[in-house]
This record gives sequence, structure tokens and C-alpha cells, in this order.
Amino acid sequence: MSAPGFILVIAVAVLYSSGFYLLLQRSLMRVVFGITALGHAANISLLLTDEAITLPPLLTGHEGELSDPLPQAMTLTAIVITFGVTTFLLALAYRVWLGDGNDEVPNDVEDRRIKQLSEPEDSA
Amino acid sequence: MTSMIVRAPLHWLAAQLPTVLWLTTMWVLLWGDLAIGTIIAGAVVASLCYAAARLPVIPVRLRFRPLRVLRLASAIGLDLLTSSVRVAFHVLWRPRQVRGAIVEVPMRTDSDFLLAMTSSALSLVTGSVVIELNRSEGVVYVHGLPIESERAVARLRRQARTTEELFAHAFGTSEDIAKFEHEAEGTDRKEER
Amino acid sequence: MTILDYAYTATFVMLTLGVAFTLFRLVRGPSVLDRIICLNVISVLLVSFVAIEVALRGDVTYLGLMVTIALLGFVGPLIASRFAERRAHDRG
Amino acid sequence: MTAADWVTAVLMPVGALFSLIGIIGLVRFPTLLSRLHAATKPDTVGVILILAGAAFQLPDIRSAAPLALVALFQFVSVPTLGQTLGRVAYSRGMAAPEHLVVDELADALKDAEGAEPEQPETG
Amino acid sequence: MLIFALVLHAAFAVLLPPLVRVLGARVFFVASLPPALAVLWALSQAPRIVSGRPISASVAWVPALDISLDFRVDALALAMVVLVSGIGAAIFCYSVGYFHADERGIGRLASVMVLFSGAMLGVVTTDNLFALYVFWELTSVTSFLLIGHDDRKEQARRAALQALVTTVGTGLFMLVGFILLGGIGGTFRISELVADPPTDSPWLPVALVLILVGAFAKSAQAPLHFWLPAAMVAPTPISAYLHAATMVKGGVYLVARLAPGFADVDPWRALVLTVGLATMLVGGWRALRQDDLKLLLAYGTVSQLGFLIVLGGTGTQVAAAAMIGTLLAHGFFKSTLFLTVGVIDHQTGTRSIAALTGIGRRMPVLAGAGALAAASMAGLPPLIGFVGKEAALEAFLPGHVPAPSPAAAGVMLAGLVVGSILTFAYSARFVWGAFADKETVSERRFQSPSWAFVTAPVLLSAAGLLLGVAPQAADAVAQSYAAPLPVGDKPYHLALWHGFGPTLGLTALVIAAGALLFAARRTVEQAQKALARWPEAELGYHLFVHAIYAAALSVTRRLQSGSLSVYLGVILATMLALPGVRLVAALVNGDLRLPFGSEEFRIWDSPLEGVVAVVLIVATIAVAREHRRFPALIMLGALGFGVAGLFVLHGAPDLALTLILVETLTMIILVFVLRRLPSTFNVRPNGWTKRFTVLLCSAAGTFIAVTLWLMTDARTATPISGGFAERAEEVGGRNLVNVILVDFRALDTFGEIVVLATAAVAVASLVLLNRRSRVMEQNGAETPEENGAETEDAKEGTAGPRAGIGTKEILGNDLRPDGAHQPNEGGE
Amino acid sequence: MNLLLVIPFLVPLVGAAVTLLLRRTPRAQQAASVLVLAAVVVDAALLLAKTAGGTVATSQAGAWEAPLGITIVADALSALLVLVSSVVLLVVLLYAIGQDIGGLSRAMPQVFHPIYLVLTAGVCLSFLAGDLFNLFVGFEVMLTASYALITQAPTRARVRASMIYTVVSLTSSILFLTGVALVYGLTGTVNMADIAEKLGAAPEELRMVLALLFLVVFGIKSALVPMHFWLPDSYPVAITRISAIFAALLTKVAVYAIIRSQTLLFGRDDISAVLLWMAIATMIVGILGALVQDDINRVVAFTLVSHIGYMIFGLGLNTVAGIAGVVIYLVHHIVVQASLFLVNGLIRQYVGHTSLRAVRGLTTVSPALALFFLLPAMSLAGLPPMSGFVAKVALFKAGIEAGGWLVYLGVVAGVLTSLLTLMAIFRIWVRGFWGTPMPDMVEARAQLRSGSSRAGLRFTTAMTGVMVGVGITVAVMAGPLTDIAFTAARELLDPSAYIDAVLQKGPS
Ligand code: NA
Ligand code: NA
Repeated sequence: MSAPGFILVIAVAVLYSSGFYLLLQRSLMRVVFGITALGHAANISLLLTDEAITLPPLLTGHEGELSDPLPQAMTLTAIVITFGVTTFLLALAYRVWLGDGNDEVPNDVEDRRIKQLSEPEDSA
Repeated sequence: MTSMIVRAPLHWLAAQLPTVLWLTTMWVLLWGDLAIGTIIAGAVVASLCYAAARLPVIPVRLRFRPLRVLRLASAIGLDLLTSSVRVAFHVLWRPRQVRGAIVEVPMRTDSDFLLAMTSSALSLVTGSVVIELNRSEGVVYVHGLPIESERAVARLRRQARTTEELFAHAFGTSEDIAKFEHEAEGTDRKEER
Repeated sequence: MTILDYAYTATFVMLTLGVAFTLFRLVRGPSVLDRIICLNVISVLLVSFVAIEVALRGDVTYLGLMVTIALLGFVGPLIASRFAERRAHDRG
Repeated sequence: MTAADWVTAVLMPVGALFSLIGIIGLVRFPTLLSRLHAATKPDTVGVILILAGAAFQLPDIRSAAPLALVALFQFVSVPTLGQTLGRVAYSRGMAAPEHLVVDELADALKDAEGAEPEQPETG
Repeated sequence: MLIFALVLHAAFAVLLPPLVRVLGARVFFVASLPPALAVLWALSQAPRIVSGRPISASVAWVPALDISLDFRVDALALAMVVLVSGIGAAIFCYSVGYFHADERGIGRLASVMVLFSGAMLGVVTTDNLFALYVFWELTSVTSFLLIGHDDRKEQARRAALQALVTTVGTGLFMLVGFILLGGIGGTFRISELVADPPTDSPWLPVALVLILVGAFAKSAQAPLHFWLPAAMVAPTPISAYLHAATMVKGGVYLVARLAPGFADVDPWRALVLTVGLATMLVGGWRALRQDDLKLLLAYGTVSQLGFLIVLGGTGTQVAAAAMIGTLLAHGFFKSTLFLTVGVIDHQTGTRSIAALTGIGRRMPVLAGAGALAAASMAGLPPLIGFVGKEAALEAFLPGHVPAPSPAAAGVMLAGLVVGSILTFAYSARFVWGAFADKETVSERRFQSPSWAFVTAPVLLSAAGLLLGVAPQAADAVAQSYAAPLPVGDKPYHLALWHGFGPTLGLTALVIAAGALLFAARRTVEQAQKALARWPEAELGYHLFVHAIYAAALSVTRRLQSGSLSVYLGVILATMLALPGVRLVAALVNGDLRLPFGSEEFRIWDSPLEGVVAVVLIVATIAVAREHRRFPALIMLGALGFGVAGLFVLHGAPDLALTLILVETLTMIILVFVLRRLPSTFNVRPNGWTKRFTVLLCSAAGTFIAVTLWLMTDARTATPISGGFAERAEEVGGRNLVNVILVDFRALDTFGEIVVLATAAVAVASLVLLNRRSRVMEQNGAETPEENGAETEDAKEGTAGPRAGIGTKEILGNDLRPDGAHQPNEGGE
Repeated sequence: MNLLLVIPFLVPLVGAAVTLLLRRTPRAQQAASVLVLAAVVVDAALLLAKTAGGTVATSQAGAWEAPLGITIVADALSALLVLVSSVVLLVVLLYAIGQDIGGLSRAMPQVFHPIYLVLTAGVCLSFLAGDLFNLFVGFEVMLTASYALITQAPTRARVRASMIYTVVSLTSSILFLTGVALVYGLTGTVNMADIAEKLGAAPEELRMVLALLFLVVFGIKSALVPMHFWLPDSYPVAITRISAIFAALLTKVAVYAIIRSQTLLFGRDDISAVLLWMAIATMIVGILGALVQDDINRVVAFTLVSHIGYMIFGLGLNTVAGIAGVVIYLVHHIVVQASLFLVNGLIRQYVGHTSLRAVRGLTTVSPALALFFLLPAMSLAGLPPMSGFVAKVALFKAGIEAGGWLVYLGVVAGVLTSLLTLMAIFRIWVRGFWGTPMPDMVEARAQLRSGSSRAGLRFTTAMTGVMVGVGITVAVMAGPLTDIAFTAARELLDPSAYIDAVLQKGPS
């Protein structure tokens, strides 16, 4: 009985899909949004490894089934880690803005140069 | 704002201490235990929220009159309820035709705190939202809903002033009240004329 | 089912409808201010849902959570609206 | 069904109804300022009623304290948010004059502009 | 002792460079000590070795991989040691005269030469395939460095790289061959493999061909010979030592080393004989038309190496004996000739036949030594060259030998005779070209060489004479080496006189025809010019290198797009291609089944889940579709509340609480960043790219969700968390999540805090500290080392890395016409 | 609590806090960092001595028994990698200190030292984690530190590079977390030994899907083709000390994770074909990229990609010899990449940049520099007697022993890659080290000789020499190293000892 309900499977699919889609955009801000969405998706995935309707994992003597506390603990750690890293990414976006006036991830310069070569530079 | 934090964090903290303390107390209250960690976390969160929200600096200088407060609370509660019902009615009944008004209400108190309280309460009650607060001239501009006529405008203005009065009596210092009543006389006279 | 259960169900159904309408406004906009309002409404709805949960279980566990949602649920929209204000200022 | 249950059974649906109607207003009202009214006021009443309903299901009165705190926050948040949003909406010209009986702020601004080229201080 | 000698080489290599300041070019005297010691030691052990008791030594290196420095000096090794170290010592002494004291990098040169000498000593004395490869490639690398000694010449750099790529590249084939051979033979000791070859393995021919490829390239066999003439740009002592006397013999040595065990394995003999003979003829023919004496010798070397490969690879006693004789002969005469050319070049400043005249008169001693060596090369008695060639012709006389079929032997014999004729002709041409008086050429002014400079060639040519007059010494070695090989009709000994027989007749034929060919040198030259030039072997190398670079460019410019979104898209595609396809396949095959229709299947566990799910779905899609920053941010907030709702629903209030806190903080930070950025994103137009992106992302998302569904559905074991509840009582905690965080998995929590703190420091250093530096810059307190991004950003592409050295100056305008950016500009 | 096991990550973390406090006193800060890393080196050596024979050392953090608490585990592989990594970290740290003394870098020491130590902790924790989620945390600690480090001295190019680096790493992290969720969903545990046992009962196909997903997760971080593109665009741009450590260690941590997960968790050789194909693609695509680069750092970065292919090839063989080859290659490659990047840093110091279009005649500029480049270059090209040769032989030998057409194809690709590596790396030598130095370069060198940064320059050069020396030591010690590698490989292919030690089933 630990598989989640179908509607949540769909929700997870949508979360991941949209997260990936945002990740593939040029604007770093959208990438941040994507990372956030993906973080949610992963956290929900962790949580969905447990039965849905359960009591909070507290030893209060209430009747009923307790939630599995381990995924919750891991999710908690993951939430905080994702937050820290997202913050860094935002700081980076700020730096990019300082330099470029926007927050786009530009293509690599050296790759671009090589792309434009028609002949190898060292052909004996 | 951040630059301010960076430049003189201590100074900034000192200035905001009361508010932060209040928020921290809330935090501790909500966690329900008095552990050091909770307090620190609360202080941090409070400071952050505060810094982020850029709440106004409120010099706290007030009294507390229980009976008056009770009266105030009930008045506000009642107002809230009735205004809710009115708005609810208009939601259901021809919402496209509902009209409002932006009304200028000169305030009589010069206590920032009372002004803030009043304008907050005004936003809650009487189908109004304060959209502009000119502190230097002591004028608030209230958006009221629904307002069909000039009479309703006057009613709104009157109600706003009543609210101010209630607040002054509940929380104002004696000077506040004294000053208030003095000014109130003048205004009343003005209105009578 | 007791009357109370019917009451809960009714409450639940109405709040769910509320969620649906809010989502509609959230997505439709048209202005960002509408969306900010919706964000706040959602947080309030969340509080309401949790309140049902509390009532159902007669359990104090969620109370702290409710306070947090109530507090922070308005901080977010508030920040956003401050920002919107600044934007408007910059443009004007 | 105890008495407390009865109270809850009344308060909760009524609160939910308030909330719902407010939200319907959020959808149906034509102007931003009116939507703001709809979203804030009935909603506040609604949530407070629901909270009250929930409070009656709690084991003791002490544990209901946080619920009061929630209500209090609601009282603080609604005006603050309303004021900010209202101001922004107005300054962005979203006040929709055709839906206003009078706009004394506009008059005041016009006067101020005429008298001295200084905008009223905001916030 | 052998190991000591090797270590001594290495030690001297380290010691020599600092000594140059004191000794100048005389440092080469010092350098000659290790090889001299080695050859003396080898000679002292000669009787014992020749009598069939090889000397062994061993140093373990990587026993688990059978890489071990085993040494074994037998007769063949002895002959090679004499060549390698003996000639080495002589050439080092010669170098004292050749190099000026102010020669650039003389210490480095001496050092690398000694290293080479040691490596070569290792090649010829080791008994382990891997150790052989080690020393082998060490000679390749040292050879590379020596060819490129004059690194300011484009030609030298090119030749060095060409030699390196050719020899190391083919060396890799050899390495694989070694591994195969050792694998099937069960040992990596050469002596054991040769003694007991794993002939029943089908992989043996493959291994041998791979090994031969390496050997052929090292010994400059056609068509891989091109690198050797090009390598002649090196200083002459190096050409003489590496590219005539020793290194190029590596391949010959290896062939000779393995022949006793593997000559009978197809296609060894066919390969060795064909390639060797072809090389001998091609080299000889090409040598006939060279004007540069050094190139003449180089092509002569190619030819001789072909000859040696034939002899070493045949695998009969006579051929083996001939190989030993010719090996020694070639070592001595070819080094002599190179040194002679070196002296001529050094004194006169030219090596061109067309520009030299009267050298014989002016430098009679040198001319004598050169002529003697050339005679040995031409195969004239009583020199060791003659002894070797006699034996070689004998080896292929039909009926005398068991191994090659009579027809093949006949062809080989004819080929060898033709090759020898060519050899005679170019030997004569060399003597004439170097020493003769030519009327057409005007004489140059030059000084006579010092005695020390001439000593080495004289000694080396004398050694050739000595060995010829007294071939017993060489014969003893030859007999010892040839002993395990199949015997012909009668035992054969290296000697000057075998009586009148077919070989003597053939020798006479060679001399006569060779003399004729020399006399007709004009005609031959014209004939060579007139013949359509066949494609140069070097062209193959260039085509190979060009193909590699072209492929590299076309692959890289297509793949390395530089675009982050493409990179991430490819990552997603990979995820779909690997686990995704696997999952779909399993679903299609019916190995896995989605829970539809099973008892497990539920739309939701509570209608509230439906509400939450709808919030999640709507908010997420809205975020993804929104192209205005601010509304997207609001939707993201709504999404956060939705997730929090799910958490509440699933009994995780702590998570909901933390999430809302974190969401709020994120929103605050986002707003701070956001307010600086433009209000809308640059959105790409709708097109197939966008549609494809949507498709890809949806597929990836669906894959993960379905996998999650299946995984949770298939759970077999109960979660371990059951244990936490009981243990929590012990600790005294009631909130299990808290207990796990602070107790059971405190380490994770600790890590989480570290992450947070680190991120905070990173953010601070990225945002705050640099702001300070910006302020500094505004105040004009600009120092190139300390200023942050801003100044540098402004100067990107031209920014000076440090201390006032601008990249601009360094790069120069002509080098960077497009003002291209340096990806890592700005130094540190 | 086994102290030996926790020192490698706890001490650096404490050190990070201390160095943060000491940020106003550079000397003390430097001393503290060096001391911390030296302690880790010593500890790692002791740990290796303990585990080299095949003992699995475990420590239950917080004394909670295995599946409940977090287990720290060191087998031969972990201990070996911790030792090599800490040595490299120490030498690079000294190099960095030399730069700071000479004012040769724009990095901010006050931030650099603490974060560098955090990175150390992350790397060590990743190697020692016996718990999948803890491995995730270790990765995150390492990565967060790396995000902070890659933006040191943030030029525009570096910010651009760090965007690519960070976003790709984050993607991998998210997928990792997803993977943890999936594993927990299937098995209900995160202890790796426990997972290994419980996965046995899981449906075969699901196990394979997980195995492949984790291959992708760690494949991103270890830059397996086609998930490698980000690496050459980001590593070479960072400042020397950072790119050296990134190139040397970070990808190797990911390779370690691939090894650990594919042997211990998912096991068996169903996935071998995939690994071999990826290995072949990685080797070839990587080295082709290296051939067309203009910047020395980028050449080396592309060879890094390419040579990851060697390691995956060895893993794909799924034999003791193959995995032993991987272990040897790991150790070799860690040191050699660090050496090359340090040398490139020296070049940058001496002449200002590392573009092959504008660097000539470095042998003339500095013979020591030339020697320090040549030796690791030889090693990278697999030329004897350097460590690269031993590693290559180990892999080729294992490949030829294993057999099969795909494996032979892999060997052929390996041979070709070896040759192309030689061409790529000696192209640097021929173009950059030989020839007539440009006048500016000579001038720059002369200025440096007389300038105030002289001491720092000498020190950095010496430290580069030390790193090269470490490489030579690896070659000399190849015998014992190989023995350890074989022990490690046997442990990996038969994880019963590991599982028993972690779950405390038998006497350990
Ligand atoms: Na649950
Ligand atoms: Na990496």
C-alpha cells in the first residue's frame, strides 16, 4: 500500500517536467525557478515513499498509523540544502547582472571560436 | 536596505529592537518551548522578516485601557462582520456594477502609532482599504466599497473618525487624548458650521 | 455520519471550490497584484484546511504550523507587493 | 454530539461560506481594488470563524492560544497587505475611475501639483 | 652490477646539467663514464656469457601485473651491449669536440643522451616484456627530445614529433602484442616464452604481428621508415648514436630476440622477409640519389636495417650468425661514417656532395677511417662487413637451409644480392662524394680538426677492421646466440675465408655490379629523377595526422556547443536513453506492470490530495509558461504553499513548517535579485526546438514519476524506520523526525549546516565583498592584483593578468585579429 | 566510534571554523590549514595501513547500529582514495599559500581557506560514507564548497563558467536525491549495505533502472560522454588551485560513487555493455576535443574527460583485474591532473596566460617548468616508467584477459586514445615549450625574477615539483599500490565482507 495515488503521480510528473523545462532556459532566474520546482519534486518523491494518510511521527500515544519519519528527516535536510544552494545561484545571478546587465547564461566563448574554425589549426 | 544592514548592523538592530523582540516572543510562543535554540532562531527569523518587510519604525508610547480596548475590539469585530456581509452581498449581486470611492479623511492625532493602528483597523472594517497615508499632514485616503452616493462618502469619513477616536481612547496616552479631544472640539465645531 | 461530519464535508467542499477559484485568478491575473492577493488567499486557505485537520483530530500538533503559515504566508505577498511598489516607482 | 460539536458544526461551514464568497468576489469583481476588498474582508471573517470552530474541538482552552495568535496575525496582515497593494494599484492607475464615485486622492494630487511641484510623501 | 650501471646512467643524467657550468663541453667526458663502465663490465663477463651461462638480475616493481625489471644478459644481449655502450662511450668523447661550450642547452643534451644510453642498455638486457616496453619507450622519448634539441627550428620540432608519434604509436601495438603474448604464454619473461612458445593459441599470430609492427617502426622499416631521414636534423653525434648505431637497432634486436621461438609461426617469416627485403631495396635505391651525405647515410641505414631484419627474423643458425656479424659491423661502420660526416660538417660547414672537394687530401686520417668504414659497409674483405655479408648470402643459398622454402630462399637471395649491389654503389658514392677531389667544385677554407675530434671515428673504424680480421670473437657470440635454432647441413662459423663457393662468387658479382652502378652514377641519378616519383611514405603520416585533426575538429565543433541548455538537454536525453528505455522495454515486455487496475491502484487516498495535486499542477505549469519574472515568482510561491499542503496532508507538519520558512526566505532573496533584472525573460520563439524541449522534458518527468510509482509499489521489505520509535524512547524524544535529525542521523544534519554556512560564505564573498572592492575602485585605490571583477570585466579579452604584463602585448594584434576572448584570461 | 574514520571530515570542518576565525591573521590561518591537512594525511595513512589487507573498518556515527544510524566505512578503496586526495589537497594548499605570499593570485585567502577545508571534508565524507543519503550530503558539502571556490576571483569568464558548473551540478544533485527517494521507495532503507541485501529481492528490471539512473547521476559529475560538455567549459577557467583540485578530485569522487554504487548496490554485469559503450565514447570524444583546443588548460581538461573513459572501461570489465586497474588509474590520474594544472598555473604566472597561440619556448623561460610539465605529460600519455604506464597496462591487461568483442573494441579505443593523448599533450610541448620565446615572455620572466613576488614564485614552483614528485612516488610504489588495488577490487566484487562489517553480522 505504499504506492501513491495516481493523481499525485501525475503531479510529480508535471513538477519534474516543468522543472526540467525551466532548467533548459537561458535565463538564470528561470533556472533557479526550475531548481526550486525540481527540489519540490524530489522532496515529494521522498515523502511519497510512505503511506499517505498517516499521523505525524510523534510519540503522543494517539491511535493510528504513524508516518515514516526517515523520509521526512531526509526531506528536511534536502530542503535546507537546496535552499542554501539556490541562494548561491541567486547571488551568482546578481553577479551576472553586475557584469552583463542581464541574467542569461551565455554560450562558452572558446567553444564558439572553435565552432567557427573550418580547418584544424594543426594539420601537420 | 541590505547595505544598511551591512554598514551598521548594530545600530540598525538597536533601533529595531522592540519590534524584533516582539516578533521573537511570538516565535517562542508558537514553538511552545523556551529553549535557547528556539529563541535564537526566533530572533534571527524576526530580524530577517523585519529587514525584508521594511516595517515602519514605531516608537511605542502608549497606554492600555482594558475596557476601552474591549469596546474597540467589539466595535471592530462588528464592523468587520457587517462589512463582510455587505461585500459578500455585492459579490453575489451584480458585482460588475459595484462602485467605490476614495475618500480623504483628515486625522486628528499626531501620534504615529495611533495613526498606524487606525489605518490598519480602517483597512479591516467598513469595507475600506487605506491606500495612502500622508503622515506629515495626518491625512489618510480610504477606498470604500460599496459607495453609491455622496452620503455614503460622508458616512465612511465619519466612521473612520470614530475608529480613530476609539483607538485614541483605548491606547493613547493622556496627552494624546487631551489633545485629541481638544482638536475634536474644533473639528466638531467646524462640522456644525 | 453525524451533523459534524456533514459540516466538515461542507466546509471542505466550499474551501476546495475556493481553491479552484483562487487558482483561476492566480493564473489569469491579469495584474501581478491580483496574483499577490491570490498568494495570500492561498495561504489563508491553507490555514483553514489545517484548521479542519486540527478539528478533525482534536490534535494540537498542527497549531504551531498554523501560526507559521499565518505569519509567513503574509510575509511573502507583502515582500512581493513592496517590490511591486518599487517597480511602479521606478517606472513612474 | 456535544455542545462544542454543535458550535463547530455551525461555525465551520459558515466560515467556509464567507471565504468562498470572498473568493468568488476575487473572481467576479471588475476592479483590482474591489477584488482586494473581496479577498481580504470576508476571507478574514471566514478564517476566524473556522479557527473558532476548530478551537471548540481542542481538548483545553490553553491549546487554543495559538489559534488566537493566527487570528491576530490575520488582523495584522490584512491591513498591511491591503494598504500596500492599494497604494501600488492606485499609483499604477488601476483604480478604475469609472468605478469610483469620488476620488479625493486624485483631487489632492492635482492640487498639490498645482500648488507646488512636490508629490505627497508616500509610506 | 648491471642494475648499478643502469642506476649510474640515471644518476649521471641528474648530475650532468649542473656540471656544465664548470666543465663546458667537456661534460661529455663525464657522460661517457657510465657506458664505458657498462661495456667494460660486459666484456669482462663475455666468456661466461658466451659459454651459455647468461647473467641474470631482477628488481620487482609491480609483481601483481607481472611488471618486473628482470635482466638477462646472453650472447645477443652481449653483442648489443657492446654496440650500445661501447659506441656510446666513443660518441660521448667525440661530442666534446663537436659541441661548442656555448651550445644552447648542452647540459640538457648530455643528460638526455646519458638517459638514452641507459634506456638502450635496458632494452637490450631486460628479460621481461613490460620492462622491455618501459626501456623501449624511454628511448622513444629521449630520441624525441634529442631530435628536437634545436627546438627553434621548425623542421626539428616537426621531425621530433613525427618520430615520437610513429614510434610510440606503433609501440602501443607492440604493448598490446606483449600483453597478448604474455597472457597466452602464461609468463612475461622473454626467455621463458622463447623457450616454450605458446604455439597452440590462435591469438599467437595476432600478438606477433602487433609486436612486429612496433619493431618495424622502431627500425624504420618501409613503409614506416619516413621518420628516420627526417630525424637527421638532430646534431650529428645524436644521429650517429641513436639513428644509426643503436636505437634503430631496437626493432632488429627484438626480432632477433623472438625469432628463435616464433620464426616458424605464420605469418612471422613471410612478414619479416618481405618487409625487410623491401626496406633494404627501397633504402638502397633512395640512398643513391642523395646529395646530403647525412641523408645518404640515413637511407643507407634504412637499407641496412631492412637487411638486418631479414637476417634476424629468418630464424636459422646461419642467418642468426650473419645477423650478429652484420649487426656489429653496421654499428661500427655506420657510427664511424656519421662521425666522419660530423667532422666534415663541423669543419667545412657543409655536408653537400656538390660542395665538397679535397677533403681526402686535407684530412687524410679522417678519410682513411671513413673509407675503411665504407668498405666494411660495401662488404669488402677483410672487414667485419664482409664477414657478415658472406654469412648472409650463405643463409639463403637454396638447399642449405631448412626454414624458408627453396623458392622463397631463391627470391630472397636474389633480393639480397641486388640490395648488396646498391649498398656497394652508395658506399662508393659516399667515399667519392666526401673525400674525392672534384674539379667542378671550388675548394673551401677550413681548419683541420683536433685529434680528439677524429679519435672516435678512427677507433670505431678500427674496431670494424679488428673484428673482421679476428672474427672469432664475433663468431663466439654468434654461435652462442644461434645455438637453439634449427641447424642446416653443416655448422657455419663467421670467418673471412670459407673457400671458393657460391657465396664468394656472389660477392664478386656484387662488387662488380656495384662498381658499375657507381661508375654510371650520372645515369642512375637521371634515371631516378626521370622515374615517376612514387608517393612518399611520409605522405601517409601526414594524411593520418590531418585526418585525426579534421575528425577532432568536426566532432568537437558539432558536439561542444557551449550552450548550457543544450548540455542539460543532452543529459536528460541520456537519462531517457538509458534507464528510460530500459523501463519502457520492461513495461512493453510485461516484465513490469503499471499498477493500473490492480488493487493497489487509487486515484487518491483522500480527496484533499486531489486538491493539493491540482494546486501543484496548475501552479507549476503556470510558472513554466510565465515569461514575466514577477508573476512567475508569485506562482512559485503558490507552488510552495501547495507543497506545504501536501506535507501537512501526509503527516509531515515539520516539513511544511520548514518549507514555508525557506520559501519565504527564498522569496525575499529572489525579490532582491529580481528588482535589478528586466521584467520579462527573453523567450525563444515557438518552433520545433521549443516543442522538442517540451517533449523531452515531459518524457523525462514522466519517466521519473512512473519509476517512483513502480518502485514504491514494488517495495518488499518494511522500512527500517520501525526501529526508530523504540529507540526514540531511550533518547527521550517524542518527535521522531527531530530525534532522527539530532540523534540518529546527526551527521546529515551537521552536513546540512555546513552546506548552509558554506553557501552563506560563498554568497557573502560573491555579493558583499566584491561590492567593497567596487567601492575601492571608485576611490582610485586600484591595484592590479586586488581589484575584483569590475575592472577586469571591463577589460575582458585584454585584461593584464598581473604585474603590468598585459595579455594584449603578449598576444599581439596579428595573433588575435578577431580580438577573440581568452576563456581563462585574467590569470589568477 | 572509530576515530580514524571520522577525523578525515571532522577535523577539516573544525579547521574550517578555525580558519574562518583566523581570517585576519594570514600566517596563523595558513598554518592552521596546513596542520589540518597534514593531520588528515597522517590519519589516512593509518587508515590505509589498517584496511590495506582487506579489513573493512566501520564506525557507527552516534553509536546507533547500522541500518538505523549512519555508518562510516573504510575499505581499501576508500582509505586509498582518502590518502591520495589528502596528499594532493595538501600540496595544492601549499601551492596556494605560495601564491598568496607572492601576491600572485586574486583569490581571497580569508574565504579560500575555510571553504577549501570544507571541500576536503566533503571529499573525505563522500569516500567514507556507508549510507546513500549521507553520501548525498557528502556530495553536497563538497559541491557547495566547490561552487564557492569556482567563483574565487570572479572575472566575467569565471562567473560564466561557474553558472554552467553550478547548474549542471545541481541537476545531478536533484537527480541524486530523486534516486535516493526511489531506492528508499523500493527498499525502505538508505544504508548501502542494507540496500545491497534488500535489492536482491527486488524485481530485476527495477534494479536495472535504478542502476542506470545512478549511472546517469554520477555520470554527470564524472563527465561521461555525452554528459561531459560542461567540464571543459568550466574547470579550465577557475584559478589554478581550484581547477587543479577540481580536475584531480571532484570527478574522481563521482567515479568512486559509480564504482561503489555499481558494485555494492547493483552489482553483476548486466550493465557492463552500457559501461563499455560509454567508456569508448568518452575516451574518443574527449581526446578528439583535446586535439583542437587552443588553451593548455582546456587541452588538459579534455584529456580529463577522455581518461575518465579508461576508468569506466575498467569498471565495465567487471573483473577483479579490471576494477584493480580502475583503482590504479584513479590514483594515478588524481596526481597527474593536479600536477598538470599546477604547471599550467605556473605558466600563467610566468607568462600571463596559457594560450598556445601566444606561448612559445617555455623550456627557455624555465627549464624546471619544462621538466615539471614533461614528467606528468609522459604519465598522462601512459609512457613508461610513469604511473600512467602502470595504470594503462593494468587496464589493457585486464581487458585482454576478460575478452569479448566489445571489450576488444574498448582496448582498441584505449590504444587509440593513448596515441591521441600523446599527440595532444606533446602538441603542447612542441608548440608551447619549444621554439623561440616571445620577447614579452622573456621580459615577463625577468620582471618576475626581480620582483617582489619572487619568493612566492619559487615556492609555487617548488610545490609543483613536489606534486610531480608525488606522481613519481606513485610510479615507484606501483607494486604495493597494485596489491592494494587488487584487494580493493576483490572487496568490491564480493561485498560480503563489507556488508557483514557494516551490518555487524559476523566478526569483523
Ligand atoms: Na505519511
Ligand atoms: Na566534477
